[in-house]
Amino acid sequence: MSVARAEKPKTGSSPVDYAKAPINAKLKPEQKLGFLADMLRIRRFEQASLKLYQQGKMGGFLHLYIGQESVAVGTLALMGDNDHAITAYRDHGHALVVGMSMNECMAELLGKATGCSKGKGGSMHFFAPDKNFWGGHGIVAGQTPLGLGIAFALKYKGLKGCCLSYLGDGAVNQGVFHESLNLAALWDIPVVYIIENNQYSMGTSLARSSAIKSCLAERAAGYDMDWDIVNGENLYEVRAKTWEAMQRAHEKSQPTVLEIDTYRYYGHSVADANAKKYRKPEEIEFYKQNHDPITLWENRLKEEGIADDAVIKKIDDEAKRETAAAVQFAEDSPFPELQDIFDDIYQEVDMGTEAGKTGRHFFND
Amino acid sequence: MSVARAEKPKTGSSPVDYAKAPINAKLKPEQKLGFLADMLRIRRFEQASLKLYQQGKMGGFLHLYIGQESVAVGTLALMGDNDHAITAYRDHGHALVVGMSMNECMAELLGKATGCSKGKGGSMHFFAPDKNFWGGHGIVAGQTPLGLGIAFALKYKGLKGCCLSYLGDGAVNQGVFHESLNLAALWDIPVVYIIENNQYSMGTSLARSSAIKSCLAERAAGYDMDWDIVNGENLYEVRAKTWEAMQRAHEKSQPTVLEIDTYRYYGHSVADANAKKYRKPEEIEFYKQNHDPITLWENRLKEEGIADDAVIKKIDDEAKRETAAAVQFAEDSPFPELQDIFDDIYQEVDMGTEAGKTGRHFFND
Amino acid sequence: MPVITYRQALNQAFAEEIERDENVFLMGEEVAEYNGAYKVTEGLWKRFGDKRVIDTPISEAGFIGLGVGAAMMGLRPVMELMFWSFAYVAYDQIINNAGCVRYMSGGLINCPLVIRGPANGGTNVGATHSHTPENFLANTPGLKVVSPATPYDAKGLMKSAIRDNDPVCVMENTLLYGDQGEVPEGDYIIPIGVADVKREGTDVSLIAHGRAVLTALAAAHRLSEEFNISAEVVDLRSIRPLDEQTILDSVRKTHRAVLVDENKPFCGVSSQIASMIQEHAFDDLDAPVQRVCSLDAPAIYSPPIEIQQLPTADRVIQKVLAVCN
Amino acid sequence: MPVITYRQALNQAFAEEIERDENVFLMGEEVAEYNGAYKVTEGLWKRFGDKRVIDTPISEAGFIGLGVGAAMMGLRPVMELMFWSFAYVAYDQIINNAGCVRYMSGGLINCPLVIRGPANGGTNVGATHSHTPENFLANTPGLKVVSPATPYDAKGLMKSAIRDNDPVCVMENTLLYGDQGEVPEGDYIIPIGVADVKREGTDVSLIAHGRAVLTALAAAHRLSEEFNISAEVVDLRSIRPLDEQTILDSVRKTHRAVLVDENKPFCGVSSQIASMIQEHAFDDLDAPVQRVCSLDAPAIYSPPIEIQQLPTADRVIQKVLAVCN
Ligand SMILES: Cc1ncc(C[n+]2csc(CCOP(=O)(O)OP(=O)(O)O)c2C)c(N)n1
Ligand SMILES: Cc1ncc(C[n+]2csc(CCOP(=O)(O)OP(=O)(O)O)c2C)c(N)n1
Ligand SMILES: [Mg+2]
Ligand SMILES: [Mg+2]
Repeated sequence: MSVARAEKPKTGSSPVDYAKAPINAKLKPEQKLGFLADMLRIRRFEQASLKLYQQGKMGGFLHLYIGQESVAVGTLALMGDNDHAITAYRDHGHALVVGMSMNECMAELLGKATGCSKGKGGSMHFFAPDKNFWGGHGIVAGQTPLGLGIAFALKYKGLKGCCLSYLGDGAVNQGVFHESLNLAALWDIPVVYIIENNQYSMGTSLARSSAIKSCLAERAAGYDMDWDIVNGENLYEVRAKTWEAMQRAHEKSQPTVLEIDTYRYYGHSVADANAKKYRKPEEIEFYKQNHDPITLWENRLKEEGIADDAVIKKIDDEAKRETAAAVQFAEDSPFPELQDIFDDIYQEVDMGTEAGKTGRHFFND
Repeated sequence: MSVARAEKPKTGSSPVDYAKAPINAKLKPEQKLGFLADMLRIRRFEQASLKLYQQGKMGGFLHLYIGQESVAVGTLALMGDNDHAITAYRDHGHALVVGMSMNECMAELLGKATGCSKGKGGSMHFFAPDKNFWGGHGIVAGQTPLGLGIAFALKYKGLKGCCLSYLGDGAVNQGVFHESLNLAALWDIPVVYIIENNQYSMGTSLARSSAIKSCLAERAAGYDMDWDIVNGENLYEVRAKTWEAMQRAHEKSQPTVLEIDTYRYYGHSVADANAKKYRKPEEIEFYKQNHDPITLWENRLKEEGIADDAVIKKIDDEAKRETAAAVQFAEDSPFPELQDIFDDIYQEVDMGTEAGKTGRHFFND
Repeated sequence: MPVITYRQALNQAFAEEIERDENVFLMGEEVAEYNGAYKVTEGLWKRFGDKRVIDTPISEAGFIGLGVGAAMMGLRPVMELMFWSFAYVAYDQIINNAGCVRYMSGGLINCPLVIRGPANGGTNVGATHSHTPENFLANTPGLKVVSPATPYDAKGLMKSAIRDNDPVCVMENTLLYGDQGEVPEGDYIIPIGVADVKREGTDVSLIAHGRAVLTALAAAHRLSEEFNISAEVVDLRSIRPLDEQTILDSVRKTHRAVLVDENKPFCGVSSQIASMIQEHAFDDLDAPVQRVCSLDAPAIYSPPIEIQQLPTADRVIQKVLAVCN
Repeated sequence: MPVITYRQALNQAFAEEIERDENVFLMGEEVAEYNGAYKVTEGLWKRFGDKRVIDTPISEAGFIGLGVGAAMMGLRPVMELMFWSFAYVAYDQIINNAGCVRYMSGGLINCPLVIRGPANGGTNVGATHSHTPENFLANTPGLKVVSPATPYDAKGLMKSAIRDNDPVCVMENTLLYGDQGEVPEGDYIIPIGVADVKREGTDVSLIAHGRAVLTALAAAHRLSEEFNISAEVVDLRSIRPLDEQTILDSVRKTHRAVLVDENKPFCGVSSQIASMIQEHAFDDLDAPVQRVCSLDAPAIYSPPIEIQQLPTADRVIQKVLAVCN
């Protein structure tokens, strides 16, 4: 089913040339090259992290985003000062696009004290509140009401912004997402839910996990909420439709559900031994050959005469250099100390306030 | 808004004469009189229970069904041997229609050992598995996946039946209901969800609790599931549309969501001090005058020449007599003993099996 | 000092904190237009309007999660669960999001959230509506849990909870809402993590939280009247952080402890207290620490029986007599 | 006896029970076509087909609730939670429906349901994925909870759980799935509610459940080698019902107890055991009951640190030395 869909993406055949959409038309060449750079940074970062994982330098899960880069880049690059973002555990791409450094991210993967979460969160839990990025969450769909709350806070404070809240195609079947949709529509909360539909939840294809009419996003219709479906391999389309939703949030304080079709090349996590059992290797190859978002964007840049192979290579080399430096930084960084385990639990304790000193907070002897 | 809706019920204006639907056409006069009898039994039972509550003979909550009688009678009377039912805490009507005795129900309300749940469940927790009735559940929407499981079991066992699973208009916003809808549609489970839309969840009107397109049931469309909306004051329409859904379950093992418009005359529970604050007294009066399911059915029976005032009075007198006897029975019955508290927790313990005797099960000293 | 109800004391705390801090808002089912299922928020919606007092659909996971997200952004949501029993449909949001987000972000985030509502048996609302999850909540490093027994403590602890920069669970009690007590007008707080000796005594320490404190006080009164036994009553007030010092000081003075706890026994709060006392005051104990909990069954409906399911003064007295002979 | 893994032992239990009783089926995320996230159900879908081994969407509340409803109808669902941590999105279904429906129906209904999956830290999956809720589950009268530490116990307890007429929560452990041990082929059961003395000793009782039993055994070994201390290791195996007799017999023999428990300390299982021991064996104790729990913080990711967050043999030994001097 997924290959079938892939052969003619729902909206790929659309006559609209999204490049002409205002949000794209005004793009400067450097910006377009920047998108390429970010997609390449994600891919190189993750390829390096995969090596480290295979070398046994990481624990727990490693969920690779490779194949989906155009979604994070196409959507998050649209964020303004009052726009925020939150996602699930497949969060490396989002983290890098919002501006987190490869160093802090790679160090986090190795569980180092220099990591973005001081080695306490790991791959699934990257955060950068200073960059309006709220994680990085491990419980499927658990982040969806948080995104609602972030957007609620923007409205409460009278700020014109929104929260881009990402979830997977499997996550739509968690009840809390539906509760969030009803609340968002009922109260006109400026949240934009972005379903990154990579067609599988672990080893389960969309068809085996979800009863749908035309698509997952259409469930929003039951809440009288706007929704749209997006061809994720087309960076211009991703930007145009996401911006439309963000405008709706900014101007009318209304929510949207977007479903962006995409595909992951690797297993659900690196531990996924079945990555090529629940889907045919040919399917994966097919996507790499015909739907790779980076290749497609490179070709587009060439067509537009913005980049040639040399320029692209230069950008890629820079991504590789940055990655190598991050690996070095992470490897050289120290692990947390055992006593660090008790920091970052209660802010009042961390700050040494009166409240933090009153009564026993931890029950070790 | 609710009055507005009430003035022209969504489907009341429908030209269809549901009396001609096969499931109704074949009804014998005694059966039609039986429906009246059941509606009157519910009303008299609950009026008596209200008195007892006001006399302080009851604890906890008492959620009256008065005004909604046509829903329980119109739907549950269709149950065959392999059809089952489960509902929420507003369960007296359902209990009486499936054949539970007024005695065991009234005794339960008074917390007596002779109650259907031995005084352990109270008003919200009437059960009669021998009559395919699975309760009586206090957590909003918590029963919705149980109804799914009951229907799943029917399919698993190869029985041609369904589970009528009731919930309120406020309950649709609990996530577990949506998880249940997806599972029901994905796996073709013969469950019929019946939303008893009495337009309020406690003091919250539908408009303040739910973002909808045309109605709540329409949310089923997002799961590619059949749905319909029903005018609950018309017993024939309730029966016709419910039977259609049951047929779909029986013949195609497919689920349905029905939304039945109805109205409750009393507060959310008897403890609801605001029953006439969040809605105008005129609204309640309007319903009693123009939409009372019992009056409307009585008129219909008269039109059809099946009953006159004398017949109706006889039926009502019988309901009152049965109610009075039940009150007497309940009052005369003993309370449970304190040690009964520890029965009915583990079946293995109750049965005195080996498993029930092994290890400490209860941690009182 | 004015005498008001526990309910009014909470209401004052909300009103004062809403006025004090524009980031404070109340949210929950029926808290606004309906004035609260138990009238705890009475008049606040009229007074402060739609922005500060907000009715929700029946979507606990959704709106508690919303509160966590809003708190991460610096707001101070005060979320009502009509019953704490309903926390179980929002449990993931409470434990994993409110409780863990600070840790998983390495301290980049804090969550100044209050989740509050009644957690008690004894009102014949049945097993599903009578849960007392303070033991579970307090098991979670990252959450704080308080349980006021009096109007005075209710107002002071609620104000501390709202000003606290970490998530605080406030366990109220529908059986206490109508209780009267002296409560100062205006601002005062009771620090979280400080127990209160509600009655001084020398022969035995009765240690309790929430409504069980009143049961302990009733037992203490009868113990002195009828048995000439001087019982000290320690009100934990806060479960996490816990004032172990006050507990241990009391036990080292009386050498005997009877814990009164409306939790179910297995891993109830009193199991932690008993375990702690025997560990740190072993040589001071003249008798084993005793526990009086709710009888170990789901909450029964039958009114005359359920009242005996909760700890009673009689059961407390029996235990005390057993350890004081 | 054949030596197989804990994972294979469970797999055998499922296969044998599926064959024995047509009402038994397995359901959960990735249990069928994927063979289980941790391969515990490997080969069962191929062997028994779609009816008996069923993949679900990510809807724990929905499918656990479905299991409860199906169990009420007489089926024997064996529901997998990929991690017990995910129970928190289905908590209401587990506590209120599986746990209370029999009581609220006055015994008209019983619920022969098994809910199973791993509940452990130590695998660097972070705070939200490392919960060990056996203490909470066992707090609920109506639920049973078992926690096998060895392949032999895993198969025997799982078969008992599936045949039990009440809901049973089986707490497995991803760190144990690969452990090898002797397991008889074919049918045998281990009754729920019977502890097992995994090592005899005279000087101190180490009482544990799940993986902590192995930690206790490692500590016991070193205690005898390095310190000439004879430690007895009691494996609870079942948390509720609880074999208090075996615990007390051991403590009355050794006069000292150190409890090893991967729960977080506050109201962890060991708090209940400690409280129970001091209550019933007060005069037999030569030292306070000691507890070794997970360090009281959310599970940290950093691999070299998290391994120290769980109870270690070193920490057990320190406690033992402290009470055995
Ligand atoms: C509540 C819950 N259930 C199950 C899991 C285990 N799990 C983690 S990711 C995943 C699949 C999610 O798939 P999808 O939502 O499509 O996101 P993707 O991995 O494709 O990005 C599952 C089952 C979890 N983390 N949380
Ligand atoms: C999870 C949960 N949240 C809140 C409640 C409290 N409560 C009981 S009934 C009710 C209103 C439900 O309204 P609706 O679903 O329309 O059913 P109705 O009472 O109208 O029959 C509420 C909020 C509950 N029992 N369970
Ligand atoms: Mg996916
Ligand atoms: Mg309603």
